[in-house]
Amino acid sequence: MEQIDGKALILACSAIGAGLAMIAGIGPGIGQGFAAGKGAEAVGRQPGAQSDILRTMLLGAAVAETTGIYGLIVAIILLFANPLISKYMSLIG
Amino acid sequence: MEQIDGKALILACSAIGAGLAMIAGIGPGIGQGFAAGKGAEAVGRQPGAQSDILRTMLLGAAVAETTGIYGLIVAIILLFANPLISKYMSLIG
Amino acid sequence: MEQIDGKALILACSAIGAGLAMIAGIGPGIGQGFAAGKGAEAVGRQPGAQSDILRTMLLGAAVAETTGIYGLIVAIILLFANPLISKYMSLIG
Amino acid sequence: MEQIDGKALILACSAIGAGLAMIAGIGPGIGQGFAAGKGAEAVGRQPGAQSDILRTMLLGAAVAETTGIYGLIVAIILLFANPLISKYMSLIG
Amino acid sequence: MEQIDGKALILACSAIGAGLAMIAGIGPGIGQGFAAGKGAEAVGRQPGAQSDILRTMLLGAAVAETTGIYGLIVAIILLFANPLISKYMSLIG
Amino acid sequence: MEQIDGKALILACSAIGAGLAMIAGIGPGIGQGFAAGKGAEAVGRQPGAQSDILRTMLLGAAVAETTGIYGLIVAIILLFANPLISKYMSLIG
Amino acid sequence: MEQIDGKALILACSAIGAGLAMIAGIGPGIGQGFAAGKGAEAVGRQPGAQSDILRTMLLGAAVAETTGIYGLIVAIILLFANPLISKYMSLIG
Amino acid sequence: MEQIDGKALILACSAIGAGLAMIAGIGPGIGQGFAAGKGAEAVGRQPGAQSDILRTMLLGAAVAETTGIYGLIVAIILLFANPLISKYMSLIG
Amino acid sequence: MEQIDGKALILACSAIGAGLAMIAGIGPGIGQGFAAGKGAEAVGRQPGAQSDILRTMLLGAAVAETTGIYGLIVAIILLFANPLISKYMSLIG
Amino acid sequence: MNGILDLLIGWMAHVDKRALILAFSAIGAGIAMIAGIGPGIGQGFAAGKAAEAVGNNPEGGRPATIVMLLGSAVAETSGIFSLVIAIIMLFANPLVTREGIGIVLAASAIGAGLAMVAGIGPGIGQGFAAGKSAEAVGKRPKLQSPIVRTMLLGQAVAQTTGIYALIIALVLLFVNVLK
Ligand code: NA
Ligand code: NA
Ligand code: NA
Ligand code: NA
Ligand code: NA
Ligand code: NA
Ligand code: NA
Ligand code: NA
Ligand code: NA
Ligand code: NA
Repeated sequence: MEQIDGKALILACSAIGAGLAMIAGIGPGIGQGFAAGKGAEAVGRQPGAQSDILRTMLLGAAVAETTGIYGLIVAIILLFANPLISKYMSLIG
Repeated sequence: MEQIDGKALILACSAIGAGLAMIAGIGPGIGQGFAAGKGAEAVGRQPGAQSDILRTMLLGAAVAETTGIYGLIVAIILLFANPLISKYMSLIG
Repeated sequence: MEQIDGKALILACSAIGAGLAMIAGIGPGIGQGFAAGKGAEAVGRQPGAQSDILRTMLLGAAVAETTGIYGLIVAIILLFANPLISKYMSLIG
Repeated sequence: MEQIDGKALILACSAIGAGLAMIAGIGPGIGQGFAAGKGAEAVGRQPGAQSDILRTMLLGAAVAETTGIYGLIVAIILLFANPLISKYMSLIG
Repeated sequence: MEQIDGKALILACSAIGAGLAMIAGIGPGIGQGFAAGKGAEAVGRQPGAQSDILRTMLLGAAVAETTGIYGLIVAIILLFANPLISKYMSLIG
Repeated sequence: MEQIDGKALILACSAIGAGLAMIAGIGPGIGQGFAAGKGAEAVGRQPGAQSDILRTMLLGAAVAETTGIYGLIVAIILLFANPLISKYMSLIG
Repeated sequence: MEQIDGKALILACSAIGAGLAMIAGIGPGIGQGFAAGKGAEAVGRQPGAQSDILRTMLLGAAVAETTGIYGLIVAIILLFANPLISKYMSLIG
Repeated sequence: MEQIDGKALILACSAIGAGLAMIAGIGPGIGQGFAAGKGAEAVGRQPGAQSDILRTMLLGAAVAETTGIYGLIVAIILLFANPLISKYMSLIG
Repeated sequence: MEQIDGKALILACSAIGAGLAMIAGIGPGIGQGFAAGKGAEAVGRQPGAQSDILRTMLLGAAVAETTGIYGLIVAIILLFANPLISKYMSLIG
Repeated sequence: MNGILDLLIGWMAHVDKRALILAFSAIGAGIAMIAGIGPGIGQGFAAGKAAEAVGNNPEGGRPATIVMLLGSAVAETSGIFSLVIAIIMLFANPLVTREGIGIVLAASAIGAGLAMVAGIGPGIGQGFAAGKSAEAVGKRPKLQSPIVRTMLLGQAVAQTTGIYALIIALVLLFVNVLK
């Protein structure tokens, strides 16, 4: 009779960990949306400064994206290159 | 008598992981809504700059969408191309 | 005596995953409400620009809806076309 | 534990899933309240534009309601027309 | 030593589901409070428009209440007219 | 018959811990996005001060990134240099 | 047959505790980002006061960092100098 | 589960409790960052009042730190002077 | 499965409850930080009213502290004067 | 035995019913306190607006401060409700002595705590109302009574979901509906 083994538990919890890591994406979503709104407002007021405004908005948004990317990277590591299951396999020989 | 096995546990936790990943969508929803509000305000003030305002708003909103998309991609991977169960099947041979 | 099997665990966790995915709806709710408020304010100030304001508000709100829809789609997949249980049935043959 | 069967587990987790889905209601509550406040402010400033302001506020609030409705629908499906338990009954024959 | 049976698990999870559903009430509380604040501010600015301001504020607040009511209804269903336990009793005959 | 052992539990919970740590990324995402928006606004108003504004925005954003980095570091430690499993291996000899 | 023991449970829960502690980092991320945005705005308005503005912004941001550091310290203690497992080892002698 | 004793369960849950307590740090992080931003803005406007502004900002930030400290203290108690395990040891004599 | 010691379970869950209670501290942290920021702004504008501003800010902040104190009190009760374990001991005689 | 479900649920069958209820009551009490986030944010907002009002208009400062305190008192209710529910669970636990199934009663304690978290909303919202009213009264002290009346009306509306939550929590604790 097959039972749940350690390998399955690690991989199952990796699915949950990957999902949790994606929650970081709330932050850039809110922040960049704020930047979009302020950018639109600024462009409406000073259409002549549009390129400067856009450049600043996009530069700032790129900076705000990083922690969302970190979360994505951790999720991808858990899903595709799971070091925890490798560690476990080496431990149980 | 059938029991819960490792495959079932991984797939079950993948359902939870997929649900968690979608929570990232809170961010773009708030942020883009903010952009929509500021865009509407700006258009009301400077109807002449409407196309510039809309372009900025939509560009910024596209940037703000990314982490929501990341969450969706991780959920789709967990649901349709689950690499964790593949890994498990290869491990248990 | 009947026991819990893998199929039941996957379907049970799919119910939780579906519920979690809906939480994404917090975002569009806040964001679109913000847009509604700013839209109402703008219409009050420039009744003449009402159609432009409304169009911008609704366009922005449509953009802000997407991640809520993503969550709904993932929930519907988990409830009605669950690929995880299909995968499991094919694995256990 | 011996007496818990798969049907019970699915129905039990459906109760939790239904509860989680309702949390989406935070969003429309905040957003529509914001719209109410801005609407009241706008009506105070331009009583003459009251009907335009109210129409915009209510239109925007209706848009903001959707994800709360999605959550309610998922909860009602889990409570009253649970497709997961149907699936399980068909799988275990 | 007490046994956990299927009914008990469903009822226990219904209690938790009911509690989770109430969390939706955060939204209307924040939103309507915002409306109250903006309403008070507006009354302070234009005492003459008080009845219009109050009517708008209360109309908007009523709209913002709905998702809180949805959560309450789901909780009441889980506590007082639990369809999941009915389903279970009919399934186990 | 293989069962879940202590090593597997530690590594499985490390996956969840890594996911939780990434949630810190919500903060820098929101904060830096706010900075991006205010920066874009400021550049629109005073294009001549663009370099000063950008420098301040980026300096402040760098400061705001730190706790997101802390979360990433803790996740990486849990995934790649897990001191908890090392401790366990030394304890169980 | 090896099973889960108390040492493993403590170390596993320490991984989760370390992840939870990092969530504190949301706060400084949001707060310092706000400071960055207001700082950029202020520098744009009064470039002559740049050094005073920057000093105030950085001093305030340093104060705002502390609770993120507390979370990091608690996580590091749980990961590298776990007093709970030491206590357990001394108790079970 | 047979080998987990009460002592281990208490210490394991203390690790989780300590992590949860640190989450309080979100608050001071946001609040003090807001103070830093408003302080920087105020210093930019009235450089002459810098010392008064800074004193007010730091006094207010000190007040805002307290609940973060409370969380840290509870975590430290759980980690280093755990009264729950002491209670348990005295109960089981 | 061996009987889990009820005393240990109560004390273990008390550790988690104490940690959860501290999360309340998010609120005073944000609120008092807001007060600190507005206070600093006000002092910068009207240095002559500094003592009045400070008094109001501190009075309001004291009011805002209470729920953080409530959380701390509940945590301290759970940690040091646990009425739940006393109740249990009296119940099991 | 199913190992993983024993780990998640099954152990509850191997614990004394009263211990399970009291243990989950500890968690429920902790969860209930999280509602305190709301008044903390809201009252802090009110404090900031009142401090601003005092600086802007010395004549309106005193009435603004009084309005801030009145509005903040209303905003405190969610925190008090949660504290009361937590204290009931800790010191006068009605679940532990009730006839019923152990895990259902234990889960009721957690459900009650979760429901109280709704109090975050009224706490923030009513505090916001307090702050805006303090600001308005600071600007126009003569309009204090219509402003305060509007504030209290709005705060009453914002209270409802907190009341709903309190009712559900009390039902879970005191009414044996889950049989
Ligand atoms: Na970033
Ligand atoms: Na993005
Ligand atoms: Na979107
Ligand atoms: Na919507
Ligand atoms: Na609504
Ligand atoms: Na930082
Ligand atoms: Na701090
Ligand atoms: Na404080
Ligand atoms: Na308070
Ligand atoms: Na209400």
